[in-house]
Amino acid sequence: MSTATGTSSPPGAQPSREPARKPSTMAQALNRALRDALADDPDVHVFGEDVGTLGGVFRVTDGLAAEFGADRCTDTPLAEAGILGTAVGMAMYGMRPVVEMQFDAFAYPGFEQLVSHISRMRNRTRGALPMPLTVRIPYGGGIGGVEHHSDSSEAYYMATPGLHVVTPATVADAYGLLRKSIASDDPVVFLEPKRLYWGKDDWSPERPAEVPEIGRAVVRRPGSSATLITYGPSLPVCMEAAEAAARDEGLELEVVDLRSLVPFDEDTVVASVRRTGRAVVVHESTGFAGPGAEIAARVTERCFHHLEAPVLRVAGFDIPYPPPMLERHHLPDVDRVLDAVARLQWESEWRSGEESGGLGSLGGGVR
Amino acid sequence: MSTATGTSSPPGAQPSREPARKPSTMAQALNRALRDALADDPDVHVFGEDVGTLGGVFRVTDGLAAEFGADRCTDTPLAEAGILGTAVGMAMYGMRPVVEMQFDAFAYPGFEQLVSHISRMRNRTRGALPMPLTVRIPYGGGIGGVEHHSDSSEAYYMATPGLHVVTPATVADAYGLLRKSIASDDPVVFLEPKRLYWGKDDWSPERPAEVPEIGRAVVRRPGSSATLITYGPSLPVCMEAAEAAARDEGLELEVVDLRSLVPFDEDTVVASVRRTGRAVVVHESTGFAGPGAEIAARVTERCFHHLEAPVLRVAGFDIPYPPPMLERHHLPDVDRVLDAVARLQWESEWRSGEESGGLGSLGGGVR
Amino acid sequence: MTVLEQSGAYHLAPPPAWRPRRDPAPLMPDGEPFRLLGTEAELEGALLRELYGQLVRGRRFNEQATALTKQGRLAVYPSSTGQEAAEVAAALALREQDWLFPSYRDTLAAVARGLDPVAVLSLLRGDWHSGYDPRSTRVAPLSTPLATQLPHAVGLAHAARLKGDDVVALAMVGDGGTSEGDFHEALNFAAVWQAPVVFLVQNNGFAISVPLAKQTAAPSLAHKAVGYGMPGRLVDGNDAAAMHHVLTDAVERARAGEGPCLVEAVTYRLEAHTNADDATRYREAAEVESWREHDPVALMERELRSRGLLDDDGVREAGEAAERMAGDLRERMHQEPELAPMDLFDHVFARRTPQLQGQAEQLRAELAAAEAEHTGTAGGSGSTGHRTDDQGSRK
Amino acid sequence: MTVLEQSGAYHLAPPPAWRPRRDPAPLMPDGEPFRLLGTEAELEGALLRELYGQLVRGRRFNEQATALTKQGRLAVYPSSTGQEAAEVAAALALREQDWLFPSYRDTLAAVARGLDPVAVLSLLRGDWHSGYDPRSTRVAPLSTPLATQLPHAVGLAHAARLKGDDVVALAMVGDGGTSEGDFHEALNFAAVWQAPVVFLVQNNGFAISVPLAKQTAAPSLAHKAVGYGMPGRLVDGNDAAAMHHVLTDAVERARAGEGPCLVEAVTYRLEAHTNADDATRYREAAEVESWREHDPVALMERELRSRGLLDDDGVREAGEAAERMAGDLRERMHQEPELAPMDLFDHVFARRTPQLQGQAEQLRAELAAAEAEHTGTAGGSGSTGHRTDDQGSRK
Ligand SMILES: Cc1ncc(C[n+]2csc(CCOP(=O)(O)OP(=O)(O)O)c2C)c(N)n1
Ligand SMILES: Cc1ncc(C[n+]2csc(CCOP(=O)(O)OP(=O)(O)O)c2C)c(N)n1
Ligand SMILES: [Mg+2]
Ligand SMILES: [Mg+2]
Repeated sequence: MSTATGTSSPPGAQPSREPARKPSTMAQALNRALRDALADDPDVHVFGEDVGTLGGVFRVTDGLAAEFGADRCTDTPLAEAGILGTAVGMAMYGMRPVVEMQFDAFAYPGFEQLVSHISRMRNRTRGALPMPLTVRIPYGGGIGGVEHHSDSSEAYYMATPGLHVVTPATVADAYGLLRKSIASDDPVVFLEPKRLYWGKDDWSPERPAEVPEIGRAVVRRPGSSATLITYGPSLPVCMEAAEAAARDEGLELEVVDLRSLVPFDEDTVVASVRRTGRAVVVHESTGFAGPGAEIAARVTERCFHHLEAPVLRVAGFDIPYPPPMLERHHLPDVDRVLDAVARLQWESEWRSGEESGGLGSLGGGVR
Repeated sequence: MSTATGTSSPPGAQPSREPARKPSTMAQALNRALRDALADDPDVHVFGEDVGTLGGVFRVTDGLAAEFGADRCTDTPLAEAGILGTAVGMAMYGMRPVVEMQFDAFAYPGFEQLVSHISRMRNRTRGALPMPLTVRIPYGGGIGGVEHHSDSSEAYYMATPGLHVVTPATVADAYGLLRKSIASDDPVVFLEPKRLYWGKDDWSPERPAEVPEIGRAVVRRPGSSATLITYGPSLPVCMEAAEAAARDEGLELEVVDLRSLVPFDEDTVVASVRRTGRAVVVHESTGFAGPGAEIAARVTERCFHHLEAPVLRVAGFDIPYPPPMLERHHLPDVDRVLDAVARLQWESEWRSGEESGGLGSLGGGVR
Repeated sequence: MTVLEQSGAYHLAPPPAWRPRRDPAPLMPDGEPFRLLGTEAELEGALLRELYGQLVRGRRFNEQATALTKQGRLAVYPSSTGQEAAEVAAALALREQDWLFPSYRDTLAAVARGLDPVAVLSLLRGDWHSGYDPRSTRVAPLSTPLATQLPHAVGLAHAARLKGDDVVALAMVGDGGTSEGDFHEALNFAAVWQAPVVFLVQNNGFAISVPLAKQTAAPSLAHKAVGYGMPGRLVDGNDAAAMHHVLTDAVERARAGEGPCLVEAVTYRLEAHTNADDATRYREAAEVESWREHDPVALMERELRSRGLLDDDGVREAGEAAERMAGDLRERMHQEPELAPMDLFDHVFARRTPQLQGQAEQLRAELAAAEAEHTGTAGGSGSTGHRTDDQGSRK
Repeated sequence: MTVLEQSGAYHLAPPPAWRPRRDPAPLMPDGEPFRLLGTEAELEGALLRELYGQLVRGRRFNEQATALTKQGRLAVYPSSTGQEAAEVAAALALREQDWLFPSYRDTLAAVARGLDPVAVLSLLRGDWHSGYDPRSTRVAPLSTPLATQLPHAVGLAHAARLKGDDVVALAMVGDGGTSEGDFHEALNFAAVWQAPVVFLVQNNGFAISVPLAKQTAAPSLAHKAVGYGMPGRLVDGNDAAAMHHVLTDAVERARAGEGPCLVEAVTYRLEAHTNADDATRYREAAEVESWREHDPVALMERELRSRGLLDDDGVREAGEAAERMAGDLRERMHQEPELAPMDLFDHVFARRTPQLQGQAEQLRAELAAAEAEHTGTAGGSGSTGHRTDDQGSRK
């Protein structure tokens, strides 16, 4: 059963024993969250490119303009800085804008508004002008998108103080986290994993699951051998890898879904890694200076004395996102996760003063 | 003597025994590098806001328009995306543009051009359209600048595959690295530490020191106790901390100046940390998802079996850059570096299976 | 019918039935900047006198603020000397419920609107990024990244309209700022939404060192309005009466639901870009001198005198009032501002994250230790370790 | 005298000596889109016939490419059906040394310029981001981020001018793209630098689902030119002769050093935004139908027939030639493209960094292991560990 405390079923998990729910896609759950937010709070306004009449290119805003009118769900001119900049002004007047960037890479024209204003306006005015706005950004690859349609841009937002960075991996979380994000008095960059948009899960729009406050990770699968730390589009990969490891290797991998990259739920992650002693961070974003860098560094700092092996990272290569026909070579998959797990130095305990580094032989292969 | 192999004297180091050289500022060395590049290669073009008649707000382009004419050193309209976008077109035609963003935060309007085109054009065209352009960005704080004038934005550029990210810390490197950057057939984000612009060093414009290819770190001070990994504006802080540690604590800290964040000189850093067994990364940029995250994660992965303590980070707080009167509270200084060094678990060797983490008590204080 | 439903925007129809579109003629600016001073126009004496008083105050304010940079009391000051007419008119054209969106150069507009000068100067003094409450004063923070405040003004005005509130936003930008993409996007959104916004461009001839001819090839900056489908107005920016007339007109037009407007004030920056700039590097003294003859304060004084509305006593009184304001400002700015380092952590988010909480504790401990050392007591609890004397004093 | 030295840009002078500025009148577009077909204008028969052949080919190309999406041979195709006149005219207006800067919709312009259609379709097929050499073809990569290619065109044209080369750049953008900041900045740079660039806006009525009335309130998109100080021209985009005339004129004007120009082609997107779009959600069939009567191919056929320059045989011949092109394209697109996964690492930088070298080795080892498993041989050297059967096959 999907509950607020984090046992909502990930894609591919066992069906619950609750009264039957209609299967629903993540896109539908997001749509419902927007609808409920618009209905609950007259200050919520949805706008962006094609979000009105069309209902968005992913249909996440489908029907909202019809139900709430063009003043509450508005097609804008084609200008991302303009969208974010006007959202700032609306937030200054006490509204709660929810804007859509059509694709990850098309949020870049608005980068200055995001970094120089949205993230700083509250701080600049000592709290007088909070920015209760949500920037929805479909992100990541795996959908055969041509160039500029598959970026994982979360590292940029994580490195910007003043932004919350949230990303759901399940249908239930999509609803719950988007509601919390819209309700938040701080700006949230809400990253929607494109390739999970159509993933179905049992979920009831009549009794949508709540989630805890933003900033809480969840253990999606308990385990004692090692911890997989992941989020968004890579959760299904990690769940599958954990199944495979249990089946083929007898390893019990614990899978932590971060749900929010900022705030970062250090407690949940650290508790898991201290228990298992080994960890792999898995994400689609490029590895170098990517989200996994912070996670690995932070976890290592907090868990150093518990680690049997260095925290490893499985990430996209350090390259521009590949064209559709080559993207499968780039995306972290079950094999790469299991390869990394295999490199967690199961055979030998660490020995102080050992002469050559265990990973030295991998040379540049370390990602 | 400042040589190509990395013994160029950092600010505050001993004067060399070479024939006397005139003291020169970093701004002057950068100016000289631009002048020599313009003189050597007719395809080099310098442009940006106020770089012509005025010579730049930091006078780095002083005299260039007078010497090379307004077609080689050009004042542009006030539009950073336009500057970067036209630079792309000039590079497509075989030129070698060197553009200036007036301050760190004023590069953000051009973020899309940088990320979606400059970093990817070579890859997009399988090498047919390389982007031999240099984007000069004065960065960092410590100069009493009002909001938006003191950002450390290197994390954004590091996380963008296809960009080189270079930053000098000495007068000699300022010249040498800028020449190499302009000569590079790849796009370089050249980050100039504002607060070192006026730092003087013995340096001869008549015989400017060469540097090795971009991507080579340098050991600025040898030591055996622990390694300080740093770059740009934080190098002087680390040198001072190393002096203090030697004087007061009898610790010999090795100081590595990265000089380029991309490519990252793993070999030099890893060799140092394997030797010393302890490391602190020091930079001004915010800590969370900052440059130090990648450095700490990577070094840990490669040096895990040599580490006596986790790699620590001393960084700016995870806040928007403070106003002038408060910036001293934000910037990493000698004390904070020495505090981190003191936390490198000198007292105890690591014991396998130890129950509670040595850093657990620091809680959220880990940065 | 929604407030977004447009009149005026052109609908595409298939050729050959090309539908008549919005007529561009009424959008076009006049060939010459609009002027009132020195003309036969009927002008309200009380208004002229009020403008004069504000101009004199404004000039004195600019001088005082520049002096404060020399005394180390301001980190930097971008003076609007020579542009006081535009600054003052912008403030006076608004009603109480309206919003002003100033750029970093428009301290004076905020002060003329009645804000506490010390609070307005926070950004430039360096004690915080912004020193007043934008909600209660209806003045947005002085904006440093050029043109970025323009879409904010559009969004705010649009939000107010959606809520049915009677609010107009007036947004200020420089000639250089018109080259930024944000200028374009803001004007376009405003026109499509018919938002009640007035855009005021102060064309003061330069963007730092870059003269207008390197910034644009347009007939005038006001001509840009046509491409958005809003009227463009060209005004003598040193003629406070003309500025007040045109801006008031534009504001009331916007209030009446007739949409946005672009006003170009042709003026001149008499001082350097900021106290840190050296304007002799890029312009001739003769050019500056020629503009001094068109000084907005002097123009108004001449007008009032010629209309018999001002005599030497009046001039002296205005000067004395300005002097009192300046003296008061000087005195208050010489007091050290109260600094609260823990503020650094308190406004990043509504609540500190655990990470920020840890960092705040670290700074608090450092400050306590420094304090303890300073006062000679033994290291305070929470000392974070090694601290040499001279280093300690740096915190 | 530098090439940057301007004529035309207005210099600020102190009021009251307001200097005459650039006259806006010649910059203003006409009230109606310019047309040639169906008028009495003298037209060159050979040109009309060439345009007709290209239009027929172009229409067939669009149909074939759309069919290829249904067969899974293209990841996506944004068709220019209905816009062929503008596409073809853009290609034909250029001389060999000139550069074309197409957007993602302008595959056809590149093909009409003579590029290999298979190479041009790389982006949309998905085997690489761009499939031709821009330097040798003088066609920039199809640009996906809207309006971002416009400053590239300005920079390239400016660079060529600085080098003394005779090169004009023609840059294409949609009506939606005109709202982006990059559009504004590009046009402004071009006008200030007097760069030899022609900006062609294809106003096809929609930006995906958003109609022009929600995009702009301007009298026309061509009116935006005035605000940059360049001429704006409004053309019937479905009239290939008019398009060719106006574009050739603009290109030659730019070549002669008279600066940039903005051309708005009023046209209509007859198909959905791409094959993945459902246009019935946002527009009426009747509107589409009304535009079919103004179809660029049919218009040209009618003109040629009425001028006695085309008969049924000519129509059939043109159709057959187009059919051969389509058949050839279909056949070649049904061959699997050669994929080179290691290309992923080879063009990020001039030389692989050590980190990329390591990653390339990792992928090579994975591919070798997958290959070994696939061919039934024992795991190849360099196997990276655990690999289950079905997982291995996914690489
Ligand atoms: C986005 C951005 N780019 C660059 C700057 C640096 N800068 C500050 S003021 C200025 C010139 C502005 O000129 P203008 O818009 O004419 O205003 P003025 O200073 O004349 O009032 C520049 C380039 C900035 N503040 N923001
Ligand atoms: C910067 C940017 N934002 C958003 C998009 C997504 N997008 C692709 S095409 C399109 C509509 C473009 O409309 P228009 O410019 O009129 O060109 P058309 O498709 O009609 O040819 C949008 C919004 C994009 N490609 N780039
Ligand atoms: Mg100016
Ligand atoms: Mg369109």
